[in-house]
Amino acid sequence: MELHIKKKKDTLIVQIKGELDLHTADDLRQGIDQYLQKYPSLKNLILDLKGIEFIDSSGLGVILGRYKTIKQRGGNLAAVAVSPRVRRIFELSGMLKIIRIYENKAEAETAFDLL
Amino acid sequence: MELHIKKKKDTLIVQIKGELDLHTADDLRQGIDQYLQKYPSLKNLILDLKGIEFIDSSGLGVILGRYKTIKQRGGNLAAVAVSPRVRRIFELSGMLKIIRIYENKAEAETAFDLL
Amino acid sequence: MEMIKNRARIEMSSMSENIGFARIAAATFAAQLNFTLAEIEEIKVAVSEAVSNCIIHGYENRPDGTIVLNMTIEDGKLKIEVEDFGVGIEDIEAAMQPSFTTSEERMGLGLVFINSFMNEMEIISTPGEGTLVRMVKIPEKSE
Amino acid sequence: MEMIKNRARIEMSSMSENIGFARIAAATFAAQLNFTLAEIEEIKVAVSEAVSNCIIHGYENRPDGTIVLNMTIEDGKLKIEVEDFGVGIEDIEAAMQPSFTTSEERMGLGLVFINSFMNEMEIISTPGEGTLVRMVKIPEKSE
Ligand SMILES: Nc1ncnc2c1ncn2[C@@H]1O[C@H](COP(=O)(O)OP(=O)(O)O)[C@@H](O)[C@H]1O
Ligand SMILES: Nc1ncnc2c1ncn2[C@@H]1O[C@H](COP(=O)(O)OP(=O)(O)O)[C@@H](O)[C@H]1O
Repeated sequence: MELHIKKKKDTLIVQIKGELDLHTADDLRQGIDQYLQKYPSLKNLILDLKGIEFIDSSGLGVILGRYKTIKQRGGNLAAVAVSPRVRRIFELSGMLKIIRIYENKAEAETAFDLL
Repeated sequence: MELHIKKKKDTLIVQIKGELDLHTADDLRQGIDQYLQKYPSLKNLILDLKGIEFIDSSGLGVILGRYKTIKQRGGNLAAVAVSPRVRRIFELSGMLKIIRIYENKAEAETAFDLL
Repeated sequence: MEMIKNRARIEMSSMSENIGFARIAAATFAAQLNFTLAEIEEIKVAVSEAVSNCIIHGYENRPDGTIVLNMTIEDGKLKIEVEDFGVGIEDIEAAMQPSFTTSEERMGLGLVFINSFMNEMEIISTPGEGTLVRMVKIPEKSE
Repeated sequence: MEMIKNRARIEMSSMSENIGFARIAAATFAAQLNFTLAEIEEIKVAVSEAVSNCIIHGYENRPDGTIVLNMTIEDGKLKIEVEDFGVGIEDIEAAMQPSFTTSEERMGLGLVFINSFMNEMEIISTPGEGTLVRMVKIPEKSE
């Protein structure tokens, strides 16, 4: 798995490439938590899933855990470039209800007032 | 493995896609032999290896077997789009000495007077 | 359709590196049947969940356990068994409930995913001896 | 470099469908080490040759034999063993010679390829009992 993490105003934009499973879940957790701890003002999280090749419940668990933190800060969770396959996993897990889905990064950034 | 076979004058042009191993060798053998038997005038063989993803000695064996037939007919064997990886296998097997290598199909067809 | 019977059995260490390995091995083996890409993805998720469970729950993250991935193709069906020789499950019915988990920051969704993505699923477990998850997937387009 | 030890053992039917399966399993397992793409390809050829030999020679194309692919990663090295319980090899030295083959339309190059593509290679065989090919591959770029 490859991560590109970028802070923009009060939003963290995380691009995830490759396979997100138990083996790689810790990298994602630490990658995001590092920023969340350093910047208490960060309240939104945008996941760019364009390059994601695999995700299972271990991956979802990490996302849900981060969601809990940003929700406490009054923020929102969004995902862009969600393939039908990933969407189905979100749906089955009930997470579709808490994640805002956008077609692409520009749309999400507009919605989060980043442009 | 996927095969596209085309006869042009006295030359058979065979495009091989995918993996050529013991499991798929028979398909290549039969695919080519069908033409060689039907058209005794066929004497050259051009292998287009652009789409080949894997080849081992079982694959080479089929090629060498076809070469024997066309050599008896006074023809030649050529290969186009040979990756460094495939080239190395040809080299190790000694087959580089009997195969004419061309950059692309047009070059090979020119050499075989097909254009 | 041809009625081939083929089998492969993989024994591997209980290391998280092997989850991806197990997934790809299962997907490659499954590709002998007429599965769609979407179905292959479902098999990958199911195997990923089952093998992850052996590592986290069965062996409580010890890397020296053995996980068995047993795959059979017969009569156009893919049968997959994932087995560990770890702690076992006390209450299988409870474990199968959505959101039930005995670990922190886990979602309790692994067995739910397996159940949704495979055509059949069965768990055999003895506390202190280990757990076997047996699943069957049939290509939708099978004639 | 981290000194992980990991192992996987695959038992599969002696069917030619499984040659590709074995290749991909080996490539995926090997990817835990720092191999280049070219090295991974070499491993695939070596495994393909060894498994093909079990099928054609060891089991003389019978599909009901068992082939074992045993892989270990230790001290930054990949060790692969391919074993069958078939006819065995009478004269291993002869078998290793380039162009030596006991089958028609084969090139007698399988063992030569294994020998060129892997860092170490060893054959253990007993006529009537079977054959084991043991090979080691070390990443060139290993620190
Ligand atoms: N192989 C196993 N060995 C022991 N316990 C298991 C195993 N698989 C599942 N379980 C138990 O079943 C529960 C539910 O599993 P699952 O639905 O995969 O969710 P999760 O892995 O998120 O906890 C686990 O929390 C665990 O208690
Ligand atoms: N697993 C095996 N069981 C029995 N004989 C084998 C095995 N592997 C190799 N051999 C013998 O060694 C010979 C050379 O093998 P190889 O170099 O792979 O060439 P080829 O497969 O083209 O014959 C084979 O022809 C066969 O006689």
